[in-house]
Parts: sequence; structure tokens; C-alpha cells
Amino acid sequence: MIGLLKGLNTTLKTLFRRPVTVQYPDEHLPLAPRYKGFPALLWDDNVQEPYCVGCQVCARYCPTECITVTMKDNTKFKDGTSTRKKIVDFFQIDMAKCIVCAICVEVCNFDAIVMSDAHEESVFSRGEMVADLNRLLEMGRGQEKKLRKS
Amino acid sequence: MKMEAEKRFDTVDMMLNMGPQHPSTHGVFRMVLTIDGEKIVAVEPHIGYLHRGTEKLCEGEYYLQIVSLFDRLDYISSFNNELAFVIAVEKLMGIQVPERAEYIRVIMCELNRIASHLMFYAAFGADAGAITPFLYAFREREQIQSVFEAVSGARMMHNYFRVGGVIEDLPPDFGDRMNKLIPKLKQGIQECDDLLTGNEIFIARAKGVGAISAADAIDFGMSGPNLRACGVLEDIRRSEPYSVYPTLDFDIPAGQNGDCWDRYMVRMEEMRQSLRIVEQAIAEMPQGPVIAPQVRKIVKVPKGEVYVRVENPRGDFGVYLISQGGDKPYRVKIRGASFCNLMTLKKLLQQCYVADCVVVLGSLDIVLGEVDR
Amino acid sequence: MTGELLLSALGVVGMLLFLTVTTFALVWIERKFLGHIQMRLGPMRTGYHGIMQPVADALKLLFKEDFIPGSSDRLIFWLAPLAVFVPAFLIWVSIPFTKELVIRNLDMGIFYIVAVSVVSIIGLVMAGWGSANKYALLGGARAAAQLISYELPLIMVILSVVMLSQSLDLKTIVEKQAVIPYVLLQPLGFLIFLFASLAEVGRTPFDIPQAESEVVGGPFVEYSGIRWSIFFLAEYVNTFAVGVLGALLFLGGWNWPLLPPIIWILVKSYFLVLVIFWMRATFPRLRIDQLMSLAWKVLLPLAFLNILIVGAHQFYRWPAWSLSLISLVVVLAVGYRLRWRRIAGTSRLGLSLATERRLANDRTP
Amino acid sequence: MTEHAAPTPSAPVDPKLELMANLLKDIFAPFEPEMGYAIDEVSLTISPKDIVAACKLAKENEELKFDYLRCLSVVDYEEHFQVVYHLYSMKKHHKMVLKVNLPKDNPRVSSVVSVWKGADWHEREGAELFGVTFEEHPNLAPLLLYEGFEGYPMLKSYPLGPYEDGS
Repeated sequence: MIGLLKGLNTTLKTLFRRPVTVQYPDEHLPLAPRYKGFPALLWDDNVQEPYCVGCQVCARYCPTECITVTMKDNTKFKDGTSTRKKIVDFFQIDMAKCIVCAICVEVCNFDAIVMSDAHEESVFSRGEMVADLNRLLEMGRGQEKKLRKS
Repeated sequence: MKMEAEKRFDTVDMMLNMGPQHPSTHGVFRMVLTIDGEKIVAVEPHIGYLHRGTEKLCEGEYYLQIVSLFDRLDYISSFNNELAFVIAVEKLMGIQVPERAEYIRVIMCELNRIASHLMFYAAFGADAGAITPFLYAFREREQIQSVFEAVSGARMMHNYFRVGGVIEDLPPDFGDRMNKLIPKLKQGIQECDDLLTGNEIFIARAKGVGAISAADAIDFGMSGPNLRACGVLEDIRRSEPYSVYPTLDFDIPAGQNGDCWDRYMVRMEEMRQSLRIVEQAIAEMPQGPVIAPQVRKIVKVPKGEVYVRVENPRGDFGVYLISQGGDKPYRVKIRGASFCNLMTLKKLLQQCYVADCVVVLGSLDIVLGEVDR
Repeated sequence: MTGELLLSALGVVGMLLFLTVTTFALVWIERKFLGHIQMRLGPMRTGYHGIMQPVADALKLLFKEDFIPGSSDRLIFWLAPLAVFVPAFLIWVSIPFTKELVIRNLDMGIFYIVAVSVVSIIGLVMAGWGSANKYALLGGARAAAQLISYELPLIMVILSVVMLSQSLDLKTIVEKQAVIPYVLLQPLGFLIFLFASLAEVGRTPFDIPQAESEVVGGPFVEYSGIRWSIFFLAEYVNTFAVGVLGALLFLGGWNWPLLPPIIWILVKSYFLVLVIFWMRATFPRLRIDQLMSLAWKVLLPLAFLNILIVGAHQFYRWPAWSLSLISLVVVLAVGYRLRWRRIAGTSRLGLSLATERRLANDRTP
Repeated sequence: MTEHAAPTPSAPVDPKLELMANLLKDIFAPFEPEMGYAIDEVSLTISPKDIVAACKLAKENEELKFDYLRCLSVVDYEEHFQVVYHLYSMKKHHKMVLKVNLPKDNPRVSSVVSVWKGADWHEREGAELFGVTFEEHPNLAPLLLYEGFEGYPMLKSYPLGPYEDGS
């Protein structure tokens, strides 16, 4: 009988404690600074172009092969405004396949890709889960702080 | 010879298919029970619903990528799985891991063990029919997971350990977080204990149910808390020590009867011991680099083979790694702890009731990701 | 004659409305109460702190597809909810809330209530059989075994109350408790009543027929939408009936001073219901064989003992305090025995310090 | 590309390992084992026909007492299959590896379920994923793959293709 009463006492005590949950869509728990959301691309504000040169190392090391990249010659290099000979032409991440492992960030030699804070990316069809270059750059806006300096 | 009337009252056994969509088969496990009323006559486990061919996948992936696959085996205790794999690669390459990295690994693994055992507590309580233990345990687990998030950036599937160390040092506020977390966890575990452990109904449900002898358990390849509940003092952290466990002081709890109750009690005590380890490790952690300097991003492993096992929260998690040189392994065999623990189910469920079968399965604490691989 | 009939009809309609509202209130209270015990908020979206949640749930259930499994026994499947629902509501005809507020007070009111409430067992068995589902069948069989077993101690303990009050009329029973509620006279009887009636309505720790983790809802596993909600309604009405009956039989009904009688009876009933919810939040579930042995080996002998004590008390005209003393002693003795068994049955954890154990590599073969 | 299993350094580095190796060499002498060394354990390659006898010996010998089967793996090498038995002793706290090589066509080996019950599912898995037949196994039914799966997916010859959606 003692154990039963002890259990009742425990539940009675927690009855008057503050709930630990929050009202989710209205209230968000703070994300950790290192939080790994979906990957996003960064924008080089100095030259007005992406950092990504389309070298495909992330695509090669992605465990789920969710990244597709191609590169092209950088027109700004000819103008002399940019130091990048090549620049990303086409970049696509299938967020439905992405397992958020951050290997792409780890292998990137140009600090061009970053794990953003984006995590509430639910959509109504699988096709919408495929993010193109513009959307990735949009997601990466203001996310430079998340770049792991290693 | 039976009377005619008697024959008319003959009963037949009923086949009951439990799972893969059943609330208490802990994922996609299926067992076919043959029951006589409420008594179980025979049981046939069926696995494979979560088979993703991880071993085959490993053969086609770089060492860097495989760590992320190992996260997804025993997804409740990802850190421990990662550890097994990186230790295997390090042994083959002969890498000395910096001490700070070893301590970080141990802290993460032990926190993960607590989180995993809390998950066990939650599910076990729910299996026995109590609803509040689930929420209590998840409340505590949540705090641990936010520490994981701060350290590795992910609450589960961390992908944090690397061959030669860890990917990144601890965040600057780690000490503060742990100072806050440890007393809270202690209190939380005590609360969980108060809620369920002494409860007479719970004792009646767990005590003497699903017992197995030590000899049988070893024969079946049972390991971890399940084996220790039979009274075998076997813990790989002690018997085949890895990382910095030899320098840390902790006890190995063991039960006596090998029944559900002992399995429960061993895990409850292990949580406290893990907290002890975490406290020591934080106190003794040196400064320094967190990854061995000779390790490059693209890991090339020399020819050789190694079998490494670590004490996963569920038991003996083994990795048999064969390399023929190059940047991809030749063969990776994963020995899941739950895979072997689950083999005993047939033995454990002899002469049990239908209600017991749920409790016994819960007490084994299987994770299907590791069973099916 | 017509006037009386009209009045009765009005009373029945009023009672139905009252019970529906009560169910809504209970659902909301249970969810909030459980939520806060588990340190979460419970429903928050619909209205102030989710007060309209039961209404939203009811609407959702009403508009769900009415699904009947193909291989089910259609007639039985269709009849089962009614067989559970009708007795659950019938008993309210003779339950008095205050001296005046009752549809039709019967001289043998408590007898009628016990007799009618037993019928709902059949409904559960029908649901289990008609669903053509093995889980439902198991649940139905469990329900039949459990409800019949617990009927006995329940009736026995009600009998002891009847012996004390010398009446089967609920009004008289309550009036006899004007000074001392029977819970003080027979704590043992009250506890037996509580446990037996918990088992009767299938609430934790006796929710074995429904057992979510074993038979996934038992007899109701194939039911959905409106049919399921009828079972649900009946369950909550029965829970409330346990609260009201407990208040009437043991807590002195509407009998306390200061507040109006109707408030008192509601306060007492809701208090008992809250205790039931509280137990639900705390306890695991018993196993079916343990449940049976509890009924036949513990509760039934205790109920007989209770009758014996009350009988002796009535026959020898002992003072009232002696009855409560004896009853209390028995309660403590049973509690102590349970505690003693706990200590004896619990293995002490063999904690072994394995630090100094010789390690694998130190061993020379 | 490859000749045999793993590289076998000519001699063990660790003296304890050498002691263990000598002991095993003595005990398993009747089976004419081929000694090899993994990083920290001794491996013995024996003939497939002896496997059950060798396992029984390993389990029952007073000095060995290998009562715990750590792992049973099948490896698909270029010339042969290899079944690897990782053993461990809970009583003596030492370990060893037993290996048998099976031919590529019609690989057959006796089951060791009679020695360690824990070999059961490992062998079923090996049979299903590699096509190795474990003779005298009580129930060599498929374990992991879905019903009607064709082929042995863990073979090196089975392509590691891209993920294909079933729909």
C-alpha cells in the first residue's frame, strides 16, 4: 500500500508545478547556436554572388545523394570584380532526402554551405521539397553566424 | 476415450498477430502468438520491417559518411553507435585520440545512456499500463537532448564523432548547462523512482515475469542490462575497456533473477552510475585539441580487420570492420545488441500471459533500427 | 395522470441533458487534470483553456465515417453500443440528487441500480464478439470475466450499507447519514466499494478489457465515430455514477450544512471522480489473473467480513465508534500485509563493485 | 586485388597475444589451424568440416570456456566465402576468432546452433543475405528481407544501386 500512496503523492506534487511544455506554433523554444536545420547557401555580399563555385564535393559526399550541382564560368571573373573563376550554375537539394548530417558543410572548401535554422519546412507535395538555388540562398540569408569555424 | 459431450467443449488455440502496427511492439516488430485463452502457448517473432541494408550501404560509402549511417541503427543511443565505428577505424589506423576528445565522447555516451534508459522507463511504464511515467521520463530526456542540440546541433542523429576525435569542441556554455542539468536529472530520476518503483501493482506485473537463467542468457548471446539482471557482472566498459573508462570510477549493478523487475532495477541504477561518470568526466576533462592532427577529411584505412564492441545502453554493440585499403570499407558487420537480446524472446515468453508478453518485450528494451539494420 | 407523465418525460430529458453536459465536463476535467499532473497543459486551443474541446471532439466523432468491418456480425455489432448505453442511462432514473430532485424514487432504488447496471456486461461481450477481431474478442472475454467477478464484492458491500441503514431506499440511506457519514463507520467498506466499482467501470488500474498496450482498446477496437462515442459516453456516465453512488452511500449525500444540498452532492461526486482520475494518472494496470485473485481472494472475503462485522454490530448494538475502529483495524492490517509482501518479495539489488575485477588483457591463459 | 582475408602480420606484437596464440595452437592442433592475427585477437582458420567439433572444443575446454558467441559474420571475398565466429569467454575474459573458408559455388557449413543458441538468427541472416547454407539449422527461414525477394543482396556481385521507390 505504501508504494501506491507514494506514487499518488508524487503525481499530486507535480500537479501544482508549472508545465514544462509550450504552446508550439505560437511559442518556440530557442534553438541552440549550433542547431542543424536544412542546409542553405551563403551569399557573398562583397561581390554580389554566391560563395559556392559548384565544385560538387558536397554532392559527392552526401550520404543520401540529395544534392545536385553544376558549375559555369563566372562572368564577374572576366570583369575582374570577382576572384572566382567558376561559379555555381545549378544547385538543388531534395529536402525530402536530406538527413541533416552536415557532411556537406564539413567537406565544403569554400564555406559556401551552412546548416541553417530552417526546420519547419512542411509542404503539401514531395515536389515542393526540392529546393533550388534561389530558395537555398534565401534560406541562407543571415545565417553566416552558423558557419562552423574549424 | 473422450465422451461425446466433452469433445464438444474442446478448445483450439488462437493465433494472434501482434504487430507490426501495435502500440507496444516498440516499432515495427511483429510476433505471432499462439494463445490458449490468455496463456501464451508459442511465439514466433518476425523482424525485418525496418531493414535498410545498412551493412551493404556501408560498403559503398566513405568512412566519413558511415558515421551518419550508424546514428540510425540504434536511434535512441546514437552516440554509442558512432563510438563503436570510430573506435574500429581508429584501431585499424592506429590513431591515438586526444584525451579531451575521449572525455567528450564519454560524457556524451553516458548522457545518451541516461536518455536511453529514460526512454526504456517511459515505454516500460506505458507497457505496464501507467501513462504518467512516459511523460515524466520524456521531460527529463528533453533536457538531455537540448544539451545534445547545443553540443552537436541535433537532438538525435548527431553525427558528432569523427575518426580521431570529435568534429568540434564543446560549446562555451557547456559547463553551465551541465551544472544545471545534473541536479535536475538527479531529482527527475528520483521522481521517476518514486512514481513507479515501489508501486505494488507494478511489482506484481514485473516480478518473476520473463525470467531467464544466467547460463541461458549467455548461450543466447544476451548482453547489457538484460544479462546483468541475471547476475552476470559483465560490462564491456570494464571487461574490455575502451576510451577513458578505466580511469573512471563507477559500479556495475546486477540483479539476481533475470526477470523484468531486475532488468528494470538494473537500468534505474545504471542511470545513477552514468550520472556519476558524467560528473567525474567533467571534473577531469583536460584542455587541448579534440581531433587527432594526422586525420584528414578523407579517411584512408590500411588493410586489416578488427572487431570492436562497446557497451551500448542495450548491451554489446559490435562492429566487424574489414578494410582492403582505400576510402571505403570492404565489409562492415554490425552486431546489434537488441538483435541478440530479442532472440531470447521465445524462451522468455514461455508460460506467460498475453499481458506479460508486452511487459517482457518492453523490459528487453529493443530498438528495431538496430535489430533490422 | 398526463401531468405526471409529462413531468416524468421532462425529467428524463433534463437528465439526459445533464448527463451529456456532465460527460463533457468530465472529459475536459480529466484531460486538464492528467495534463497538469504530467506537467503539460492539456487542451488549450478551443475556447478558454480548451473548455470547448469536448464539443469539438464530439463534433468530429459525429462527422466521422460510420465504418462496419466486413466480416463482423452486423446485428450484434450494431446492438452492442445500445446494450451498453441504455443501462448506463437507466440507472439515473432512480438516483436522487437531493430529497426532491429525482425522477422516480423507488423503495428498492439501490437494488434496481445494481440489477440494471449488470446488463451492460452483455453489451461489452457483444461488441467483442461482433467485431470479428481477435483483440476485441480477447477484450470482450476479459470484460465479461472482470465485471462478473467484481459484481459480487460490490453487491456485498452495498448490502452492508443497507444493513446499517435498514433500507433499500437511497433517500433513507442518505437521511440516516445526517450526522455520521458511513465512510467513517466503515472505511473498509468504502475502500472495497471504490475498488470494486473502479473495476466495474473499467478504469485504471482495472482497465484490462480496454488495455491500450495489450489489446489496443479491446471490445472497441473496431468501433469508430458515433458508435464509439456512445461507448465513450456510457463510460463517463458510469464513472460519474460511481462518484454519485459513492457520495450517496458513503459520504452522506446532500447532507452537509452551509451550502445548498445540490451543491454538496455535486462537490462530493466530483471529488470522488477526481480521485479516480488521479489513480488513473498514477497506477499501472493489473494483469487479468491478478485481477481475478484480487476479486476472489481479497475483496470478496473482505466484503463478507465487513458484512459479519456490521451484522454483529447491529445485533449486539455496539456503539458506532467500535464499528469504525474494527473497520479501520482491518484496513490497516490488509495494508500492512501488502507492504510486508512488498518487502519480502523484492530482491535487494546486488550492487557489486566491479572496479577491481581483473581485465581481459591481464589474464594469462 | 586480394588474396586472403585480412593482412596477417608475421608475429603478434603483444606478448599476451602470443601466449594466447600458443595456447590456442596447442588446443586446436588436431584441426590444423592456420593462425592469423587481427589487431588485438588471434584468429584460427580451420576446415569447414571441423567447425562444430572445434566450436564444441572451444566452448567446453577448461582453459578456454568460450561460452559467448560475440558475433557470427559471413564475408564475401573474391575467391571464397568466409564465416567468422567471434568468441568470448564470460568466465575467463579472453577472446578469439574462428574462421572457415567456403567455396563460392554451393557454400555449405554446419550450423553451430547446437553449441550456442545465439547463433540462430546470425546464421539465418547469413543464409538469407549471402546464400550460405547452414546445415542442420533448426529453421533456416528468411529473416530480414521481404517475402519473395530474389537474390542475395550482400554479395559483392549484387549491385548497390540507387534507391528505387516501390510505387
